[in-house]
Amino acid sequence: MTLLDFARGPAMQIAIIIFVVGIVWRLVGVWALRQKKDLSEARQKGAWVGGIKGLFVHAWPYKPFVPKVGAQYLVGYVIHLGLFIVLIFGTPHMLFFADIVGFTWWTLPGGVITAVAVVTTLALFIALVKRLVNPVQRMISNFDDYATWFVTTAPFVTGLMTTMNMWPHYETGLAIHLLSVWLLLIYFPFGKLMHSFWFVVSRYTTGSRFARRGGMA
Amino acid sequence: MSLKDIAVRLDSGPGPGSPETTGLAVALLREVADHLLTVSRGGDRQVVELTNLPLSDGDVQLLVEKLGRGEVEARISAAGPTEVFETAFPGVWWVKYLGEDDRVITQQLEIGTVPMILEAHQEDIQASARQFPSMFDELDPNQH
Amino acid sequence: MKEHDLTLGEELRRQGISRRSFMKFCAGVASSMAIPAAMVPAMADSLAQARRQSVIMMAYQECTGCLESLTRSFAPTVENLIFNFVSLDFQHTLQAAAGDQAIEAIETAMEENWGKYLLLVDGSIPLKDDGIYSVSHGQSHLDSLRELAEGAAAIVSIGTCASFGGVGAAKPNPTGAVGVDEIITDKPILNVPGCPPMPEVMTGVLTSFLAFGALPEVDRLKRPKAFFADTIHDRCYRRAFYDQGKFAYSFDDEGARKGWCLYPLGCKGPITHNACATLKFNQGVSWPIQSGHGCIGCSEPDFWDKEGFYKPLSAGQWGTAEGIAAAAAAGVALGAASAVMSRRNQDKISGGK
Amino acid sequence: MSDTTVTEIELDFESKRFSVRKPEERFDVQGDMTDDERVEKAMVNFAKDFGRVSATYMEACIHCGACAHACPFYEASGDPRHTPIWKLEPFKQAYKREAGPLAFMYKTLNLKPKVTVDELKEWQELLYDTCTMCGRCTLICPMSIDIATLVGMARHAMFHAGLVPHELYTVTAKAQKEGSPLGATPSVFEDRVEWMGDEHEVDMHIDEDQADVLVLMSSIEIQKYPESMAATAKILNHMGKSWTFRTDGYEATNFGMLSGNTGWQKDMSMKVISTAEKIGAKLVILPECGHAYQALRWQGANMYGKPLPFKVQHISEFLADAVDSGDLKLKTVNKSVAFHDPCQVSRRGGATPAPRKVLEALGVELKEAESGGNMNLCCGGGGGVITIHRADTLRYKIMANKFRQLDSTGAEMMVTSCSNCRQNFDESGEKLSWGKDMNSLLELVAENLVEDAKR
Repeated sequence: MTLLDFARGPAMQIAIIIFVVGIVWRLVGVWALRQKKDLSEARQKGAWVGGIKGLFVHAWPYKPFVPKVGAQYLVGYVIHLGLFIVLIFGTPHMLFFADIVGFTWWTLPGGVITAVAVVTTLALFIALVKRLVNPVQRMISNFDDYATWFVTTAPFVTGLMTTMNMWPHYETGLAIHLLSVWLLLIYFPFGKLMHSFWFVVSRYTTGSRFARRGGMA
Repeated sequence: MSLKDIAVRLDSGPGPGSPETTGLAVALLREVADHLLTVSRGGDRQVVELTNLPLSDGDVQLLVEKLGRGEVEARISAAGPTEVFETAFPGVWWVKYLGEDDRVITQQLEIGTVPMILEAHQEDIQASARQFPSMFDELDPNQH
Repeated sequence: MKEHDLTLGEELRRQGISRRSFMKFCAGVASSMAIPAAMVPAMADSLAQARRQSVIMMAYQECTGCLESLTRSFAPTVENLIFNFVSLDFQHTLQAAAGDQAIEAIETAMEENWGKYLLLVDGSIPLKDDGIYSVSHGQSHLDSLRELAEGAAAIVSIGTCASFGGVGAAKPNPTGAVGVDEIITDKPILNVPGCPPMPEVMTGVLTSFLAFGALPEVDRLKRPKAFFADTIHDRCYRRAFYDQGKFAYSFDDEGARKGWCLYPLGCKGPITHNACATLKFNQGVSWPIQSGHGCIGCSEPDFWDKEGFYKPLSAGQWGTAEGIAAAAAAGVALGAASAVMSRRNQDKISGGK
Repeated sequence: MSDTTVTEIELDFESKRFSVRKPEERFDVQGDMTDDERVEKAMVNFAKDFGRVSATYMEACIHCGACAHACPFYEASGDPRHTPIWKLEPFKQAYKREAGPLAFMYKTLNLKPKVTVDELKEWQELLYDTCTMCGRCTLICPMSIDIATLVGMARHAMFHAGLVPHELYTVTAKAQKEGSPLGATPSVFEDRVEWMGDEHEVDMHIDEDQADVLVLMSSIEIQKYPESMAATAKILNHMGKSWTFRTDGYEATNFGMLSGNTGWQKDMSMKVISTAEKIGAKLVILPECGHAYQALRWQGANMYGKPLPFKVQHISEFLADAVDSGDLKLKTVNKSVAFHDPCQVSRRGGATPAPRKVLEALGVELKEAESGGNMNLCCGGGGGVITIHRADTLRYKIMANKFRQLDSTGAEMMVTSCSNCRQNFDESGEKLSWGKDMNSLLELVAENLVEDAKR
């Protein structure tokens, strides 16, 4: 069995299983905790509307905060959108998903994907440098933050190296790229990558809590 | 319904059979210019290999156009035919090695005084020098 | 045996073949092996000094497809120069002799050229049950190979079977078939994989063996780098479409008709090292991708067992829906268990208060 | 809980900030528990009220550090330790180790070490001195984490571990014992109500058996701004309401909540709730006090265990309703006004529009500060911070920012509706020579009643 066969076969299956088990475990583990009902009289009805609104209002900082954290948000968006574009609109990636969803979709030219990946990788490095240099971020960072950075950046770097044929052998490169993605999937449920789920839960929770009160969050 | 009823259209992209150029031709021309400079200063014969490159028809067309044709044209019959012509630039030769079945084995641009395939080689000259006198044996001695 | 004493140059002269013809042949080989054209004169000189080489070609667990392919370069072209020059002392399909006579021919060739002959092997060698699944003239091919290898100067494995086991070694590999280099470890071995291999590779390898007295430089799978350094994808004329994101998604769609990239249809070009894209088959007529079918990766080990020829390279094994459902169920169980533990802790705490 | 190591500190009547005097020697650790017991107590009391919501918040943080830039304390100090989420670090660690879904993993592999008593002691300053639970950090958080609520929960842990700052503990214990954190005992209250009645010639209703409206006061008002009582009485009388003060339930502040003792918080809330029930009140009016609104309006029912049988309104809400219904007619005040929103009433209470409605009725030109309203900068004195002398230096720095923000509006008059904010403005204003006064919205209304509008 070559490394590529391992990466495409058992490694992938193990990664997917850990990914699914971990995510469900963590979500259910929190969801199944007790929650006392808020007995105070609501100021207004339709807290859920506020919850839904909450999902979107925190997508960009409120005006007074833009000068302070706007750039940080921007870098965040580059990373997230880059990740999304490369993942969904890179042809090999689309074909990877097509295999399970059963249909194909429009993709972007390889050159565009490569450019997006390069920009995203740069943004990831900017984020890392900021984390290391900014006293606040450096203080509140722990192993998880750096591990998350690593498992997110690795697929970009290995993927770029594979498309640019920088490995001695393409198939080894492809295998390493796949393995780096499986590492991401395996780490996903146990670190802050889970924010891709928590952001919905947390924003909705705050949005709806403060919608019934009035005020702002 | 037979297979013939299925309409198949084959368009070709860049690559063999495509009228588009890939930029490779221009790069090759630059290489030739370099070699020409080397040879003009008394350097050795230089060869640019064309066969292994994914040249499109458009590329080949461009090369043919830009290089043009010069004074010499030759056809060599040795292990199948070989076609040679000098381009509009003296010292730049287009050499096409063909198999006995006329397929192209390899195509090269040679930069030098005479293409390798055209000149008579020392071994062959020696052999002919050895064999030449035997011609006299067959001739009538009276005529001497 | 006078013939054996002539150098190739002398032999050529005897046959009235001009140096010019020979130079042309060398230029052709150099081109196919990516040897710099500037080296052609030196290569020709050294080749002219070479003496007739004894070659023994053995067919083991094989289908004769490789031989079929090789004989395509035996056609009356410049390549036959080299094949005419080698002394093919044994090849049981091509020779007239059979049975005891054939065995005698091998033995004679071995004795006369001990330590000097080139051994060409075609087909895999079964190891299971002492190799009884492939036997000729009462001798297992395993024993035959060991015996012949001992006196060989070098071994060339022709085709994917001899190189990596090939179809014989495909799952479940009932005969325990392997390639030559898993049995013979103390001789220079060169693999010319492919199903079938490209005849030009054989020409190139023989020429280079004769000219330089050694096998050409090889990669980690013992394949001559001159032909196997690049992938099909690197040299593919459809590569531009891959870069542009233009693909064929089925064999009868717009993309397929326009000759776009076959990656989504399972083309293994990116992971397959071979020279098909530049040399093509059948005297340069065509090759699989030019005919509209993706590369199946036939010159790579275990290519039969790579999840099907039509599955895109980027596809993986998702596992079954049941497996994923079971994983989700396990997640629910773990999550619920941890929540129950937390709740119990809370009860204990507030009970204590 | 024993408090043998805590000594009572005298009240400080001279300062504009109404608190206890600066302790000569600090006793920031209460009780005589061992270190292990303290950690144990802290964890137990932190975990006790833990639910899905708090767990979600604990899980959601991505360590982006944005919250620092919304925090008045960090903005004033630039100290990374004042990053809001960092103030929860030991509790986040404890959550991951003890209560989260992956707790088992963290514990067996010891990935998150056990919290130590030294860490808790270190965090006392971060949880009490440098957080008013103003909730501005939630606004900037990309995950919308309600850090203020979590700080409240962390204070539960700290109180039970006996790790409350000396002054805050003193006033809290005083409140539990005497009914008021600042010496406004029932008899003091009664005296001062009568005094204000005489002084301002208003009818005071005290200890009526039945009334529709129960009016609460905070100790700060009783002791420092007694005119509030007169103003409230004047307005309610003017509107012809059936109302009363009650000596058995008048204190609006809830230091049980601020210090983190849920038991005491409940005691303090229940005193008011049962009084209101007893007199059949339909409405309880809260004075100009921010955290009182949080305690009764939003947490009262949860302390009570069922929905409250009466309505709870902040005085600004009551005034806004009265203005809206036409029960209250106001004279025009020809001034430009900047309004300082008390965090617990506006951003975290939801009553933001109420004072604006009242100011509109007063006909003033409202000059909104940059980042005002729901996004207002906290004055830095809430959440009990103003009582803690250790926090003074930083509080003045925050107030300097605050003054700049309000001054830049160019308004002639400063108004707020929280007496705790007000005393912070008064005291810091004196210290920093602000040269302006912070006015009470309630008093402004009372001064500008159109007397005969109703008759």
